[in-house]
Formats: sequence, structure tokens, C-alpha cells
Amino acid sequence: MIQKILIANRGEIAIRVMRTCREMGIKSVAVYSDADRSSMHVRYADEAYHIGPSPSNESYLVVDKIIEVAKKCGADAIHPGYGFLSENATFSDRCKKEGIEFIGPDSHAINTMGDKITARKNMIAAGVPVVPGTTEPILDEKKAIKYIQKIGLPVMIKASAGGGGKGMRLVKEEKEIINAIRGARSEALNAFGNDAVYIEKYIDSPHHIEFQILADKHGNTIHLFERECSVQRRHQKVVEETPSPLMTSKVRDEMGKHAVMAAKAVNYYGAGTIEFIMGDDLKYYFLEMNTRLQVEHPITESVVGVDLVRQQINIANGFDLSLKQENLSQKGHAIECRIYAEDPNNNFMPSPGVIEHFSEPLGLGIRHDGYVYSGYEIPIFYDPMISKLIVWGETREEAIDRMRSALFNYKITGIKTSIKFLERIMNTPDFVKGKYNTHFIQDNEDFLLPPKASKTECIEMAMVTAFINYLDKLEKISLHSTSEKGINLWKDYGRKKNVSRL
Amino acid sequence: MIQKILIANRGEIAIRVMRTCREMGIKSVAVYSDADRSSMHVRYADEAYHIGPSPSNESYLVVDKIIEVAKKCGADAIHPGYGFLSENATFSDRCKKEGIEFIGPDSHAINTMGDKITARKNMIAAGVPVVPGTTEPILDEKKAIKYIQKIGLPVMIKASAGGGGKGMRLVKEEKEIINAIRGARSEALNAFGNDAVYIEKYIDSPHHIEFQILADKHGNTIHLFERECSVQRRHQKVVEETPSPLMTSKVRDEMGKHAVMAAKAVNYYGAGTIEFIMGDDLKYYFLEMNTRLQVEHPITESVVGVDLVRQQINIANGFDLSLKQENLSQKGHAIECRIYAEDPNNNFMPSPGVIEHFSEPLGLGIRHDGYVYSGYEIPIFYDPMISKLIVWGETREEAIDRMRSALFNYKITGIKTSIKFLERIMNTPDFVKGKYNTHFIQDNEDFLLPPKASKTECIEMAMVTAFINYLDKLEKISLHSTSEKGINLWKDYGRKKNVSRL
Amino acid sequence: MNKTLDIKIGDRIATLELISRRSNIVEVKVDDNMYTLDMLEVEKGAYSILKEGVSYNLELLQKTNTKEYEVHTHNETFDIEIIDAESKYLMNRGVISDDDGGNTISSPMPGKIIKVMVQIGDQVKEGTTVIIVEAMKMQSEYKVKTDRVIADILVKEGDAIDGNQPLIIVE
Amino acid sequence: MNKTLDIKIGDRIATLELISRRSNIVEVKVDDNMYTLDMLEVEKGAYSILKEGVSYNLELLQKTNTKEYEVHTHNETFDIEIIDAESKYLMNRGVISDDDGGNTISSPMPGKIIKVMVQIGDQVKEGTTVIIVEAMKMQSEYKVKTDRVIADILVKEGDAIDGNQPLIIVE
Repeated sequence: MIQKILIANRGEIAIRVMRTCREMGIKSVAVYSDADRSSMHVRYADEAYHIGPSPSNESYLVVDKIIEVAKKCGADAIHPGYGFLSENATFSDRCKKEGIEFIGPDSHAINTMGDKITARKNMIAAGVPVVPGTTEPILDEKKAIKYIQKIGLPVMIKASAGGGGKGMRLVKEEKEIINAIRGARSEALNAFGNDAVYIEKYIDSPHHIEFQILADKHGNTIHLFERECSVQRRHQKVVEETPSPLMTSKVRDEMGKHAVMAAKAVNYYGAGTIEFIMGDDLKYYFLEMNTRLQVEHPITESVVGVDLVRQQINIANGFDLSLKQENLSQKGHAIECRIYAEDPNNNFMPSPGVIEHFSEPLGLGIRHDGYVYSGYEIPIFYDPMISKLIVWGETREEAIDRMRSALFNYKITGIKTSIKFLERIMNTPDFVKGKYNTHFIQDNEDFLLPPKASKTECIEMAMVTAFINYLDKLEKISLHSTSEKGINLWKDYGRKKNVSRL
Repeated sequence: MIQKILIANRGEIAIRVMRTCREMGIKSVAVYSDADRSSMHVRYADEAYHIGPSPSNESYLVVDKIIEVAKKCGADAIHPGYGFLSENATFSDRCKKEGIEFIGPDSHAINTMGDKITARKNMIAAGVPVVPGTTEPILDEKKAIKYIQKIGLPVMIKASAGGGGKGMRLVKEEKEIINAIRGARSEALNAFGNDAVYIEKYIDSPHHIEFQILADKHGNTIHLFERECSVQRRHQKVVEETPSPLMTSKVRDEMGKHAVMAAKAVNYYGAGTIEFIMGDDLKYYFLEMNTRLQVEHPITESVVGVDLVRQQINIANGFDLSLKQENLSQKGHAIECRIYAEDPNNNFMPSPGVIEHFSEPLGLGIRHDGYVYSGYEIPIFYDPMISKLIVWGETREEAIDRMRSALFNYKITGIKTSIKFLERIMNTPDFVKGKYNTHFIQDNEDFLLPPKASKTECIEMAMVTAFINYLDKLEKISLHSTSEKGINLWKDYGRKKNVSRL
Repeated sequence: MNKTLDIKIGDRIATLELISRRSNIVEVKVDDNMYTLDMLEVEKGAYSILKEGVSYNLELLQKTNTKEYEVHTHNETFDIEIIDAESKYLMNRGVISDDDGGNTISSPMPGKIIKVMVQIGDQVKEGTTVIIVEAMKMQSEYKVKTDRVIADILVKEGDAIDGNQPLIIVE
Repeated sequence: MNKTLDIKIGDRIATLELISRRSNIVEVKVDDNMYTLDMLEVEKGAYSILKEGVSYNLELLQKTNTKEYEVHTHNETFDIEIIDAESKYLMNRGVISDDDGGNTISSPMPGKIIKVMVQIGDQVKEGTTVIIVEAMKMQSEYKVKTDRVIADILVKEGDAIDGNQPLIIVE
């Protein structure tokens, strides 16, 4: 039985994992870089150890340091969170070698799913639909042209080792093919040290839909339904919801089965996510597998009523899955908004800095996974996501209303955040109607831009507040300098009414 | 359709109601006394109006003032919350007369259920089990003795108009009967201006179990299962949970039907609660009906997945109930802890004052209904409850673990609170096993008293912290007085090591 | 400045000595126990301590008297008093002693005077309730502990009072 | 002390005049609009305003310059500048003008210098990237807007920088 878990991560996900550890009576161990001594995950843990300088490649990404801490403090397991070392096959192997349980899959599953061409081949073999395209790296440009003529334009040229939009080219016309292949290969070589690229049919107006799966070490695999993640900006998810407004129960069942088949094909164990791309016609194709906990896992927890981190720990303990597919169902609707320290009015420029004032919405159906506090300085070295706001409602409409109201009541000052941008998403008709795909943000720029005209009264109240605050500040200074401490000259002001103008 | 609701209340319940209003696009109007100008419900509302001095009998209880505000601001409905005017039949009638929708039942239901003897008679007529006892006020002391001999000791003598434990006497021996009747009558006369008392069989080791009901204005009535409220101190609920660890599904069905019958017997509409008393043998009896929203309503919302305030508003709008009994079920387990500004180490003395630092637990399964903030001064005029912490878990065990962990992470400084006391309840074996009745707190005093011995190291860390803080304070003063601003003399201290002792 | 102080917590008085301090690394001796701590004030009054990896979170609340603290740890709350030279001197001379509040009746909590049960000059018996104070819907009765004469009444019914404010003087 | 001030918000400059103030009741004129407000600072920098019952919540964030505020209302954020006598004088004299940052290259956000692409004395063409700054996993390239000569380089690769700190001086 796992007694002590080292969390090889920081920020909200480290705290989220520690919370479940605490509930299960498991000790949690934090690791931290120079920039994170005052971070909440250090304060929240039972133990905390320093692992190096602020840049993550000198701390959170250094396998040796993390293993060293785990051995020193006697941790019997490591939870990698998401990002950092969570999909690092070497790290998974190293943990195994050191006799430490890695809370995630083995290196075989990570490697197979990490390389896109290998993953495609495996999925085809397992009977999971993949986007029509090649299963081998493109070597001969002429063959490529022929193949593209067969499956029809438009197509995507994609790097096999790819990620983050790098090494990708959309080809709409035949004359672009050669340049696109050459461009993608050279970019892939630069970015990943591997110039293997392949061809996929391009799915127009695509929806990004993913399935949560859980598998134990004894071959039991289940899915916990879908998450709709089509609200994206630059391939980054911004808002996620479940159930998907697009989904039918027939397609859901079928996709769930395919998701389970995909996981079984690599003997997967732990929590994982099968990402699909789906057309408006509800035809869907395997896109990739994330072999870790997702940022957006809480919406699944909300509608299915399961603590996924607890499940991960139970699986790592070697237990049988306690959940049975036939007993699982979705209840109500959940939405997650990712809140970033960035300025949506200035091209989403990151906005690190000191949190002045912080107050979060409370009440029915509101969940909040964050890590910042008043007075905390957000470091410049890591991801700008500062918290996730998750709401649950009986219906999709109620969930949207609740999210809108919760965002409205979420106050962070001192830094710029994406809160107002998210509020505008909740008010965009296409989102409200549930009619959107991955082009949503670019298609709705007009709605998502900050409003130009404000109510005059509201503006004037803002001016009055600044005015009064400034006068009070001046008064304090002048009182201080004349040593009339404790006496408030202003108190009598109303009675005197001797207003002098400049 | 209701467009604007005046909330005739303050504190957490006012904010909780406003939250649903905001989600439904309904304007909310706050009223406030002198003490509440800076209270959160005033800040949270769309509009706010002053209604008088701080004592509630000069503000929140003054019907005329509240009606005046409602008419002035054009509110078409009033939500009374709980306490204050929520069970005041005159207020319900007055709203009707003024053409304002009272979000609660009519005066007939309030009056019938408000008088205990009348309620008992109605319940007997409706076929709802009541505690064996008299249905008429006791006039003849001899008849009373005979009656008591018939049903057997022990019995309770209770004031018909009673509440809050006043006008109640437990009789264990025959010789105490006369004195008990006379005592209860005189106390009831003093407290309620009405000396009617009646006799009830005393249920030993009783459990307090209540059923949530909802009824529309068209005769549709449903129940939303039970809440277990046996953890009480001085007849005040401290912790509530649902499902009850005592309940079986057979008894639940039967009690639910009786709860619906009870509500129908008074043509009830709105949200209400039927309180039952239950013996260890699972025999249960109607105790009373609360004709309003309960403090503990969130635990029902958590396991049934329904927003009860939204239901109340829909019912007030004259809509048909959208929920059907056969579609309702309980999912998982929920617990509520009421957090009071009081000192559990000093006989639960109230502890009003200024909140210095306030941070609440977040994450999966945590709901928080509160109204205080850092810097807020809790007024002395009102109830000392400052917030409610509600957790949900897949199982009772998970919910207890989560509550324990959440209480642990709940920090309020500046005032004393009951948080540590609640944490000890979560650790008490009888509670953990689910084996408790209304005597729980007195039966477990040993567990619930503050721990005597602390780990030495923890004490020494506390001392070191105070020590360092004090030294820093001294240093700041001395720096200030010697004008060496900006230079930290301490920085070099470690290198010099010229420690001088006193 | 003095780097050694006595600190009182419950019945224990410990001597704390600051041995060294370099940025957030503090070496400190508590009686005979030596600690090397990584100690940081993360929020105003909130400290994070790492002691060989073990994480402590402490929140300090300063009382009205700058030498008294309430310290919140994970599980508990401690009252802590700094005993400096001045108080030591006074304690040795016996000037500071436990004040039993013998001559004044006061309420530890702020509230409102509901009823004054006595008048100046009244002779009251041990256990007599002299005043009733209400705060937050809870009434508390204050009694005299021995037979007393009411010397002065400093408040009247309806007054709002602070915690520990003298209400009635007895002889 | 002066009770009339000009305040700039976006393109608008309004004249605010405090007419009276008795505890939290404030009478104030904004250009020609007269307001009577119940105004209370409920938390540091957080104000509750009741205007004939309508409830406004505003949070002020003071910028480095004490005359500049960021004001958060329910729905929006405004940048507000207090124009006092001194700045008025300077504005009238034309001393304060929009600084187009013509001679310095700086980043509006704090971050780390990833790469300095030029050397002192370099002649660079319009649109040339001169420096790359990274914050929070996002890299930004800073370019010159017209043909320039690099006069000075104030930072080196790996340096941590503040927002708006001058990085490179151009001629």
C-alpha cells in the first residue's frame, strides 16, 4: 500500500493531487525550484524539498533530482501531474528500476502513443477509426502526391513526433503539396530532431472530443464518457464541457467502446484520455492518446461523481477497478474555464506579477482548483494558468448561467487575467446554442473583443471612486506632515462646505 | 414572471438566494440594518436599501419597512430565507394583500404547522404517525396522570406554541408529573403568551431525521429524501448528513410517502421540511414541519442534484414542478458543518470581531456558503453562524475524509470559531461508524474536548515563529527610530555571529 | 538588540536564542533543542517553515498587547507571550500577578447590556446575578463569586460594550 | 486642499468636484452630473457604492504612479489618471506628450532575455528583430520600427527583466 507520494509538479495540479492524498491518509511530498519557495504546493504538502533553479529544465524536468528526493524521503510512489515528466517514458522506466511506483502507465504505452505514426498503426490494427492517411513516413514525394490525389484535398502534413502545432502544414491546392512536405520536414527536424512526416485527410469544421478512460493492472478497462474541448485558441483548450452538445447516446456508446479498445491495444493502465476529431456529420477519428491526467479532468469528476486521482492511486496500488461500466452514468452538465494570467485585450500577453486582491466565487455547483493567494507573486518561469473554475448544473443552460455568474464574482487584481474574455465566451450565441467547433474563437472575434461602449454611469462611478481614494490619500499625507495625527479634518467637511477651487 | 426579488434576510442565506437570482437573470434587492452597511449581501445585490437600526426587531423583523422597500423598488417577490420573517403568517398574508409574491407557503400552512397541537391533529387525520400523546391541551391534571400511566413513562410535557426548548419538561418518575405540568405551563405562558401544553411519549436515544419536500401550486408534491440531523448541541444542529447512516430503503420510501402526505394535508406549496423523530428500532414519528428553506438544504442539493432555491422561484411563478418523484435518486454522500464564531474551548461563548485572515478550502466535492471576508467585522446583533462547509463524496467514508481535510485547510484568524470542534467530530469513532443519536455530543465529551498534549516540536515551531516575528518587529522599530531606513541590519547578522546575551 | 528571549506557552517558559540567520535560513535554539529552519513569511503573519523537509504552516495573530500572540498551527491554536527584560523585572518583583478581576465584573465578549439587576449600594449574596449581557442571540449572566457590595455601575441597559470592558465595580 | 480635480478615462477628461461629505454620504459632481452616493471602503481598495439603492462594487488598484489607477467594476476594467495642477501645467506647456518609446526598446511584461540579436553600433533595417524575451513559456520578438543604429544594450542573455525596463537604446 502506498504510504507517501512525491508530487513531481507545481501549481494547481500539485495541490489537487495532495488533496486526495490527504483524504486517503497518504503523506504528500512537494518538490520546488528557487522561484517556488513561497508557492502554495510547498505550504500544502507534508514535506517539501528544493530541487534546483527556477527554469524547469534545471528543476522540475531533472529526473535524477526527483528520484534522489523520493529515495531520501522514502516516498513509495511519484505522481507526475500533467506536463513536465508526465509523459516521459524514461522517467517511468527509471521509477520502476528504483522500485518507486510511477502513477501512470509503463514506458511501452507512453512510447507507442507518443509517436503518432506508431500510434496510428496500432489503432488501425485494433480496429479504432483513424483519420484516412498514410501509415508510413513519406519518403517519396511523387507517391505522396498520388496518395493525396486518392484521398482528396484538403490534407494535413504532420510530423510524427509532433505537438504544439509544429511541423504541421495544411494543403488546400495540389501545387502546394511539395513545398508543404518539405517545409513540414525541415520544421520537424529542427523542433524534434526527427523529420518523419505523414499525410492525413483534413477534417473541416472539426470538433475536438476526448474520452476519459481508467484501466487497472488486471486488464479491466472502462471509459467515463466524453469531454468536449473544441473551444481552443492557438491549439490550447480554453473552455471544456461535458456532455458534448453534439453527442448522441448511440455515438457516445460507440466512441466509448473504441476508446476502451484503444487503451487495451497498448495494455494501458492508469488514467488516460483518447482524443478524437469529429466532423459535423458525427464521423470521428482517433487523434492521439494522452497518457496522464488531463487539465480538464474535473468536469468528468463532476458529472460522473468519481475522484480520478483516487482511482489513479488505487490502480497504482494494484487494486481491481471498483467501478463497473454498467454502473456509470452522466448526471447534469459541467463546464471548466481555464483562468490565465494574461491580457486578452493585448494579444493575450502573459501577465505575471503580484496578486493584490483575490476572491473566488462560492456556493452551489462551484468548484475551484487553484494555487494563488493574495500577495503571491506569479513567477515568470511557468505556465500562466493560475486556476480552473468548474461549475456543475442540472442542465447545460443552468451550468452556463452559473459559470457566467461565477466569473462575474471572481475578483483578481494586481495582474491581468482572462476572466472577462471567458465571460464573453459564455455570452456568445454560438456557445450558448452549443453550435461550435475548433474555429469558434476565430469565428466569433466580434463577440469576444472587449466591449467598446460602457454605461456612462458606471464610468462615472469608477471616476468618483478614484477621486475619493486620491483625496483620502492626499489628506493622509498632509495630516501626517502637519502631525495632526488621529484627527480627521474631513469629518467636519460636510458642515463647513467651504469648498475652494483650484 | 418574477423579475426582481427582495431578499428579506442577511448573511449567507441572503447571498445564497441572490446567487440563484443572478443565474436566473432576476434582479436581487438587499435590505440592511445599521450594522450591515458593509455586509456582503449589500455588496452582492443589484440594489440595497437601509431599513433601520441594528437590532433585528427594529429592522429585519419590521414588516412595514420591508414591504415599503419592496413597493418602492418594484420587487415582485420577497424571499424570506430562514429565521426572521420566514415563518410569519402575518407577513405571508401582508405580501399577498400588497400584490407581492411571498416565496413560501400561505398563512394557512404556516399557522397550522406553527401550532404543535393543531399540527398533531392534522397529521393524525392525514394518517402520518405522530409520537403517542394527547391531542388536546391539558386542563385536568388528574386526567393527565391517568393518560401518562396509560402510555407509560418517560414522557415529555411540551408547550403547543413552543420552540427553542422552552416550555418543555422531561418526566421520568410519576411523582414529578404535577410539578412538570405546572412548570411547563408557566414557562410557556411567559415565553409565548399561551399556556397550552400537551403530553408526548419520550423517545429514548432519538434520531432527528427530516425529509425535504417540494410542492407546486397545482397539487404536485414530491420529497427529496432525508437529512440526518442528530448531531446537535442544545437543540441546535451542528453537523448534518445525507443519506442517514441509519436508514434502510424500505423505511426511506415509507417516510417519504408520509412526508408528502403531511405536506398535502395542509395544501402546502413551496419548499418545506418534515421533521421526524426516530428510535433505534427505526420506528418514526412526525415531530414538526418547517415551512421554509432549511439551513442544511445544500446537502440535499448535493446528493439529489437540484437547486432548491430555483425550484422555490419556479413554484412561486406558478409553474408545474419539473421534477418527478420516480426520476429522483440520491448519488453519493454529503455532509454539512456549520461554522460559528464561537469559542468551543470556553463554553461556546460567541466570538464576534474582525476577521483578520480568511482562506477557505477548495477543490473536488467542496461547497462553501458563507458571507464573511478578510477585514469584515462580525456584528454582535445576529446569529453567530458565519459559514457552512458542505462536502460531497462517492461514499460516506470519502465524504468524512474530505470534510476532515477541508476543515483542516479552512483558516480564519481574528475570531474564534468552531472549526477545530467540528474536526474532532469527524474523528469521533461513533460519528465515523455512523452510530449516533441526538445524545452524541454529550456522550462523546471526551473525544470532543480539545486535545491536551501536543507534539513538542509543533509547540516549539509556534514559539520560534512568534520569536522571529517579534524580533523583526523590534528591528523595524529600531531601524525607524535610528533613521537607517532601507538597510537591513539583520542581513549581515549570520556572518558576524556576535550574539550578545541579555 | 537582544537575540535571546523567554517565551511563555501554557505552563512552559522556554528560552529561545537566535544563533544565525541568513536570508530565510534560521538557526535557533529552544532551550536545549537546536533547529535549522527554512522559514519564510509567505503572507502577512503567515509563515512557512521547512524543517529538514517537513512542512509547517503557522499563522500569527497579534493581540492588542504587542507581546502576546495567538499562533495557529495545522491542528491547534496556542497563546504565546514574549517575556522581555521589562516584564521579567516586574515578574521577579512580583508586580505582575494573575489578576482575578476581583473588583470588576466584565464580559469577555463584546455585546449589549440586556439587564442590570442591581443598584449602587446593594449588598448582594454570593452567586447573585448582577448583569445580563447578550451577544449573537445568546445571553450570559454574570454573578458575584462572594458576598459583595455594588460600588459603581458603569453601564446602562441597551449599551453596546466591548470585550473586557469594566461593567460593575464591587467592593 | 483642493476639492476639484480633472480625471482622465480613455479619451474623456472630466472635472470632478466634491460638494460635501458626511461620514459615508458623498455629494460629488462629475462635469454636469450631480451624484449623492452612499460610499464605503469595505476592504482596502474595495468600495461599495449605493446610488439611490443601486449597488456598485469597485476595486481600485493603484499603479506605480500614485496618480494612476486601474478600476475594476462588475463588468469592466478602466484605466484612470488623476490630472492635478502639476500635470495640468506640464500638459499646457506641452512637456508631457505621448511617449512613442522611440529611443528605447522595452517589453511591457517582465520576463527573461532569451536572445540579443544585435551588437552596439549595428545598423539595423526597419522590422529587424533586435531582442527576444520570454515569459511564461511564450516568446516575444521585439523589432525596430524604422532603420536604426544600436546605441546601447542594457541587458544580456539570461537576465531577468521587469516590465517596461529599457533593454536597448537606439538612435
